[in-house]
Amino acid sequence: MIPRRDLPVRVAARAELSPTCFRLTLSTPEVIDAAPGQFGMLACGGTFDPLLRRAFSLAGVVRRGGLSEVELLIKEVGRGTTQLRHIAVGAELRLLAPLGKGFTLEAGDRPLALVAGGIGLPPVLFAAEVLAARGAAFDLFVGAVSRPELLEVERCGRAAASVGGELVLATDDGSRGEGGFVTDAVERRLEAGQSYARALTCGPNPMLAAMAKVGRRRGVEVELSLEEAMACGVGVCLGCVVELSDGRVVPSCKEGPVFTAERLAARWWS
Amino acid sequence: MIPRRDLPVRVAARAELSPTCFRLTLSTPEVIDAAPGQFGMLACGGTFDPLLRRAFSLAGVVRRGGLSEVELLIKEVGRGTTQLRHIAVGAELRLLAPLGKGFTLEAGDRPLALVAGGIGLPPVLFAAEVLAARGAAFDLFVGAVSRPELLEVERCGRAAASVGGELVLATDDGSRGEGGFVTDAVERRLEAGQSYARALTCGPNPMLAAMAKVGRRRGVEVELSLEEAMACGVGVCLGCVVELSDGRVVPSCKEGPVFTAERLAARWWS
Amino acid sequence: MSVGTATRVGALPLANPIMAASGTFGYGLDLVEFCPPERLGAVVTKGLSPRPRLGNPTPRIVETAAGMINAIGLQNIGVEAFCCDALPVLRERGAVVAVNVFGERMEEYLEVMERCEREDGIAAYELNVSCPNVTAGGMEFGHEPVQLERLTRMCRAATRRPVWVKLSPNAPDLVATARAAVAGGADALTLINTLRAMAIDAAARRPVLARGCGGLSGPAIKPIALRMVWEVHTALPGVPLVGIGGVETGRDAVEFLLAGASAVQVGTAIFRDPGAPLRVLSELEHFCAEHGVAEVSSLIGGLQWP
Amino acid sequence: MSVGTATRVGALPLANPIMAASGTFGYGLDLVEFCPPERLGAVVTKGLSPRPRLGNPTPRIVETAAGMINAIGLQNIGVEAFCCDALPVLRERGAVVAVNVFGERMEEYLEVMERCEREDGIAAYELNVSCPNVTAGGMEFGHEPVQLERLTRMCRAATRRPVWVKLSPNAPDLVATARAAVAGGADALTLINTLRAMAIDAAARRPVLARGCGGLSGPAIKPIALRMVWEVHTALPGVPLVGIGGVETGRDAVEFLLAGASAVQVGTAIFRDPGAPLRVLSELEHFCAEHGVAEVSSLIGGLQWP
Ligand SMILES: Cc1cc2nc3c(=O)[nH]c(=O)nc-3n(C[C@H](O)[C@H](O)[C@H](O)COP(=O)(O)OP(=O)(O)OC[C@H]3O[C@@H](n4cnc5c(N)ncnc54)[C@H](O)[C@@H]3O)c2cc1C
Ligand SMILES: Cc1cc2nc3c(=O)[nH]c(=O)nc-3n(C[C@H](O)[C@H](O)[C@H](O)COP(=O)(O)OP(=O)(O)OC[C@H]3O[C@@H](n4cnc5c(N)ncnc54)[C@H](O)[C@@H]3O)c2cc1C
Ligand SMILES: Cc1cc2nc3c(=O)[nH]c(=O)nc-3n(C[C@H](O)[C@H](O)[C@H](O)COP(=O)(O)O)c2cc1C
Ligand SMILES: Cc1cc2nc3c(=O)[nH]c(=O)nc-3n(C[C@H](O)[C@H](O)[C@H](O)COP(=O)(O)O)c2cc1C
Ligand code: FES
Ligand code: FES
Repeated sequence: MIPRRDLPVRVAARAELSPTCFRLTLSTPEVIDAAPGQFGMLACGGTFDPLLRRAFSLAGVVRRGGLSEVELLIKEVGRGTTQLRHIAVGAELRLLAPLGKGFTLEAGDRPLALVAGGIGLPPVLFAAEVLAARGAAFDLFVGAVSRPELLEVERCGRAAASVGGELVLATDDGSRGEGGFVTDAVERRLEAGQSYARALTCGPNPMLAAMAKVGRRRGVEVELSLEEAMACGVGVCLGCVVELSDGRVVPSCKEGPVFTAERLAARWWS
Repeated sequence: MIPRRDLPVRVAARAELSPTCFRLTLSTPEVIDAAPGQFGMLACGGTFDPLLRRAFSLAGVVRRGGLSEVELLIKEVGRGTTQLRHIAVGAELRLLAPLGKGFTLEAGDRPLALVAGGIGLPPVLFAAEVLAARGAAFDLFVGAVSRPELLEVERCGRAAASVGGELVLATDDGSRGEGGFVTDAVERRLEAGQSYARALTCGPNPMLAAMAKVGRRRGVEVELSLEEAMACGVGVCLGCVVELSDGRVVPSCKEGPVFTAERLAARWWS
Repeated sequence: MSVGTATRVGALPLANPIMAASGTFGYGLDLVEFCPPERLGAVVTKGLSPRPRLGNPTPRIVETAAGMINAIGLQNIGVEAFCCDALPVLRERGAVVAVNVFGERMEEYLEVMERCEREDGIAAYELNVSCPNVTAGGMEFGHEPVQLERLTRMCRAATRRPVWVKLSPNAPDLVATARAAVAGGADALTLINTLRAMAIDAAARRPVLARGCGGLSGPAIKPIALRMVWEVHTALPGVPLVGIGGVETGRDAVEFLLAGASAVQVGTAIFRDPGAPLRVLSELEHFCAEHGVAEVSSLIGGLQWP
Repeated sequence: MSVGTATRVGALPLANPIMAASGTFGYGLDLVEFCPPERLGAVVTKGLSPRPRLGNPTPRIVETAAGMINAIGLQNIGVEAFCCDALPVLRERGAVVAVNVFGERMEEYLEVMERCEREDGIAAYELNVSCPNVTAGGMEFGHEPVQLERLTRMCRAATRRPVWVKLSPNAPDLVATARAAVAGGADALTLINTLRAMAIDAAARRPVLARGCGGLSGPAIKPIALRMVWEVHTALPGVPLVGIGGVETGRDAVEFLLAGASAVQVGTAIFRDPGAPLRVLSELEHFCAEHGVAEVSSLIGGLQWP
C-alpha cells in the first residue's frame, strides 16, 4: 500500500454531470494506490480564500499513459466547490491522498450491496468499478432526490452488468427508477429473500442512519462513510470526531471515514 | 466625458513584456472615455484574497468591433499582480474606471516631454499615442534599470516618429540607450536648448522628485503621476493622501494621481 | 414574496437596516451614482471634530489577510464645513444622516454636537470613543467605564436626538463599557470599531504604517464582531445595537441581525465595491424572500443558542 | 550564504526558532513523513490533562475569512498515555518536546507536570491558561493576574524545567497578565492563543459550532498577534517570547521575530500544508540568505519603530 502524500496534481478535465454536480479529473505522474472509501484533501487554490482544504472521496484512480488520473465527483455547495467548478483545465492543485480507511470489499460467496445517496455516489462508484474489475458480485443501489441528480448512470449500469449484478435506481420524487428512498429499495430486496454479505453505504446522514436500521432489522452488516467537517484530514485537529459505541471519540478522517454501523454510537442505528 | 463606472470586463489577452511585466487587455461593451493619467481599480478576482482592488494606470483605450479594449501594463510585485499574471484569458473581472485626473495634454506650439521610468510607462504611453493621433508634437523619454525592463519600445518609437518626435531610451546600467537616469537625458536636451511646454512624468518617487527638480532648474512645468497605496480609489478612505504646497492634505486618487510639481509639498521638488 | 425592511434603532425608525459606516463613505456624497445615500437606512459621516484635522502621515493603510489596517487619524473637514457643504445636499436628497462625533477632549464632542444642533436633517449622533489611531481622545474615553459614562451623559444632555456610542473591541471589558454607555443615557450602541493591529515590512524591519499600529477591519474580524454583538445583546437584552465588522453580503447582515443588532453597517466592503451597502440590502431582501421571512426586523436577536 | 538558525527561549537553546503549535500537530508523530519532529526547533503537544478528555460535541470547527474557529474542548489522551505511548518515540527520534499543560483546577496543572517530571525528554512546559473552549479552567486563570501569578508560581516550583505561560488575547489587560506570569516565575510567554469568536448559520438561525463560540486562528489574526507580541515585548523587554498567530510563511516568522519573539509557532497552517513548519523554516533561512542575515537570532526584536 503506497502511503499518503501531498500530490501536485493537474486539472486534466472537468465535466458537468448534473445541474449541481461535476466531475474533476486530476492527473499526476505519481503512482496512487487507493481503496474505495478513502478520500483526499484538495487545496482549491494557493490563496487564503478558501483557507482550508476540502475533503472529497476518491471516485476512481486509473493509471493511463504514465500518469495516475484521480476522479472526483463534486457537488457545488459553497465557496470552495464553486471555485473548483470554474477552475481552468491545466490548473495546478495539491491533493493530500489517499487518506482514511475505506470499505471492506471482501465478501465471501454472497454479493455485496453498494448503496449511494446523492453525492454519496463517488466512493460507491469506485467500489463498484473495483469489484467489477475483480469479477466480484454486487448489486448497486443509487438514489437521488430526482432524475437530474442521478449521476454517472451509464457507468453504474456497466459496472453492475459486468458481474451480472442489478443496478437499482431510486428517486424521492419517483421521476426515475423506483419511487422513495434508496434504502427502502434495498430493504425490499432483502424482504424478497435476497441476501448480501455486507452493505457499503455513502450519502446524507439520514440515509446512512436509515441504512443502518435496515441492516439491523435484516441482519446485514452495514458500512457507512461519514462526512464530518474536516480541517486537516490527517488526525491532528480533532475537528471531525465521531462517537463510537464503546464511548471513545475518534477522528473520522483517520479511523474512518468508513465505519461499520455497530461501531458507531447508538444514535446512528437504533 | 463619460463618468466612472464599475465595469464588468473580460480578460481578452495577456502578453509577457519583460521578465517582470505583462500586458493585460480587458474588453467590455461599454464605451469608455478616459484621459491619459487616469487609472482604474481592478478587482483581481471575486475572492477575499486579495481583499482590495489594485490601482492601475490606463495604458490605452481603443474601440474595436463594438467593444472597448482597456490596456494595462502590469509589473508583478506581490499577491494581486501575481494572480493577474496567471489569470485565464476569458476570466471576468471588474474595473472601476476611469478614475482621477490625468495629464494636461494641451501644449500650444511647443512640444511636450513625456518621461517614463520603469513601470511608470503606462500613462505616458497612453499620452504618447493620444498625442500621436492628434498630431501633437512630443519627445518621449523612457528609462529602466536595464535593457530587458524597457517595455513596448516599438510602440513608443512608432508614436514618437509619427509626429517627428524623438524616442530617447535610457538605462541605469547603460545596457541600452543612454546610460544613467532618464531625467538626466531630459536635462541634457534642455541644456542643449530644447524647449518643452511641459513634462508629463510617471515613475518611481525618486525619479519623480528628480524630474521636478530638473523642471524647476530649467523653468519647465512638470506634471507628476503619483503612486500612493490605495484602498478605495474614489476618495472615501483617505488612505492615499498627499500633502500640497498650500498645506492641504488631499486624496491623490481624486485630486490626482497627476499633480503639477509646484502644487505638491516642497519635499517633492526642493 | 415581498419583504418588509423597516426597522428601528431605539426610537429612530429606519426604512431599512443597512447603513454605510463611518470613515468608509466620506460624507455620504462621494459615491452617489453607485449608492444613493437616501436609499440606505442611514449614512454615518466620517468622524467630525470641531475643527478640520489633517490626520496621520502616510502610509495610512495596509492590506492584510481578508482585512486591512488603517491609521487615518480622523482626517476630516470639520463640523462647520460639513454643515455648510455636505449636509444641505444630504438633506435635500432626503438621506437619514448619523453624525460620527470625535473630540480630543470631552468638550470637543459637545462643540461638534452644538454646531450640529443648529441644523435640521441630522437623525442621530454616533460618539466615536473607539478610534485606535489618534494620540488624544478616541479610545481613552472608550476604555474607561467611568469616563465613558460621563462623556455619554454630557452628550446625551446636549441634544434631543438619539445618541449612539460606538464601542471599542479593544476595551478591557466590553460589557462594562456597554453598561457605562447605557448608564450615561446612550440610546444605542454601535459595535465594533477596528481591532488594534500591526503589519511589519520584513525587509525594511519597520511597521508598514507610518504610525506603527492601526485598526483592523474587513471580513477577517467578522467572527469577533459577531461574538461581541451577541455578548452585549445577551448581557443587555433591551439595548438597541448597531452591528458592524466585516459585512460583505446580505447573509452577513442576517447574521448580525440574528446576533441581536437592530441595524447593520457596511464599511470596508465599500472599498471593494462602491455599491456594497445597496447590494447588501438587496441580498438581505433576497435572503428573506427565499427563507419566508416577511419582516427583516423579525430576525433581530433571533439566534437560537445550541 | 549559510544562515545560522540557532536561537534560545530563555535558557533553553533551540536548533531553530520554528515550532509546531499545540493542538495542531497532535502529539508530534502524526505527520512524521511531512514534518519530522526532530527537524523542528520544538514540538508542542496537544494540551494534556491529568486524565483523558473527550472534548466538545461537533461541529467543533468552522472556516471563516482567512481563518477558522475551533471549539475542540481540549480532547486529549491524558498525560499518562502521552508519557507511555508518544513520548518514548519522540525521545527516541531526538525531538525537543514542550508539553502543553491544561487543568480545570490549579492542582490538575500540577498533576500533569508531576507525571511528566518522572520522564526524560521533556524540554519545557507550556501552561495553557487561555483556552476559550472549556467551561472550567483555561481562560479563567489567564484573565485574572492574581490567579495567574499564583498558578505560575505553583507550577514554577514543581519543576526545574522551563515554564512558559501561553497568554490569552481575550484577557482584559494583556500586559498585566504578562507581568503576572513573569512575577510568578514564567521563563517565557507564548502569545497568542485564539480570539473568542462566533460563526452563525443564517438559514438555521443557530451558531455553526455546537458550543456556540470558539477560538479564531489563522492568517486573519496575524496582525493582532504581531501587535500583541510587540506590545508585550516593549512593556517587558527582557522577557523571552514565543510568537504565534497566523504564521503561514517564512516572512511571517521574520515579522514575529522582529516584533520581539525568540521563537515562532506554526498552527493552523499545518492544516493547509502538513509540512508547513519545515517549509516556514526553509523560507525563513532563504529570506535571511537573501537579505544578508547571518544569524536568524539577530532578527529578534529588531523592529525599528517609525
Ligand atoms: C470524507 C469526506 C468525503 C467527501 N466526499 C465528497 C465527494 O466525493 N463529493 C462532494 O461533493 N463532497 C464530498 N464531501 C463534502 C465536501 O467536503 C464539502 O461539500 C465541501 O467541503 C464543501 O466546501 P465548500 O467550500 O463548497 O462549502 P462551504 O460551506 O463554503 O464550506 C465551508 C466549510 O465547511 C466544510 N463543509 C461544508 N460542507 C461539508 C460537508 N458536507 N462535509 C464536510 N465538510 C463540509 C468545508 O470543508 C469548509 O471547511 C466529503 C466530505 C468528507 C468529510
Ligand atoms: C494611481 C496608480 C497607478 C498605478 N499604475 C500602475 C500600473 O500601470 N502598472 C503597475 O504595474 N502598477 C501600477 N500601480 C502600482 C500597483 O497598484 C501596485 O503594484 C499593486 O497594487 C501591487 O499589488 P500586489 O498585490 O501585487 O502587491 P502587494 O504588495 O501584495 O500589495 C499589497 C498592498 O499594497 C498596495 N501596493 C503595493 N505596491 C503599491 C504601489 N507601488 N502603489 C500603490 N499601492 C501599492 C496594494 O494596492 C495592496 O493594497 C499603480 C498605483 C497607483 C496608486
Ligand atoms: C479607512 C477607515 C476609516 C475609518 N474611520 C472611522 C471614523 O472616522 N469613525 C469611526 O467611528 N469609525 C471609523 N472606521 C471604523 C469603521 O466604521 C468600522 O467600525 C470598522 O471598519 C469595522 O467595520 P468593517 O469591517 O465593515 O470596515 C474606519 C474604518 C476604516 C477602514
Ligand atoms: C484546532 C486547534 C486546536 C488547538 N488546541 C490547542 C491546545 O490544546 N492548547 C493550546 O494552548 N492551544 C491550542 N490551540 C491554539 C494554537 O496553538 C494557536 O495558539 C492558535 O491557533 C493561533 O495560532 P495559528 O493561527 O497559527 O493557528 C489550538 C488551535 C486550533 C486551531
Ligand atoms: S479533520 Fe482534523 S482530525 Fe480529522
Ligand atoms: S484610495 Fe481611498 S481615498 Fe484615495
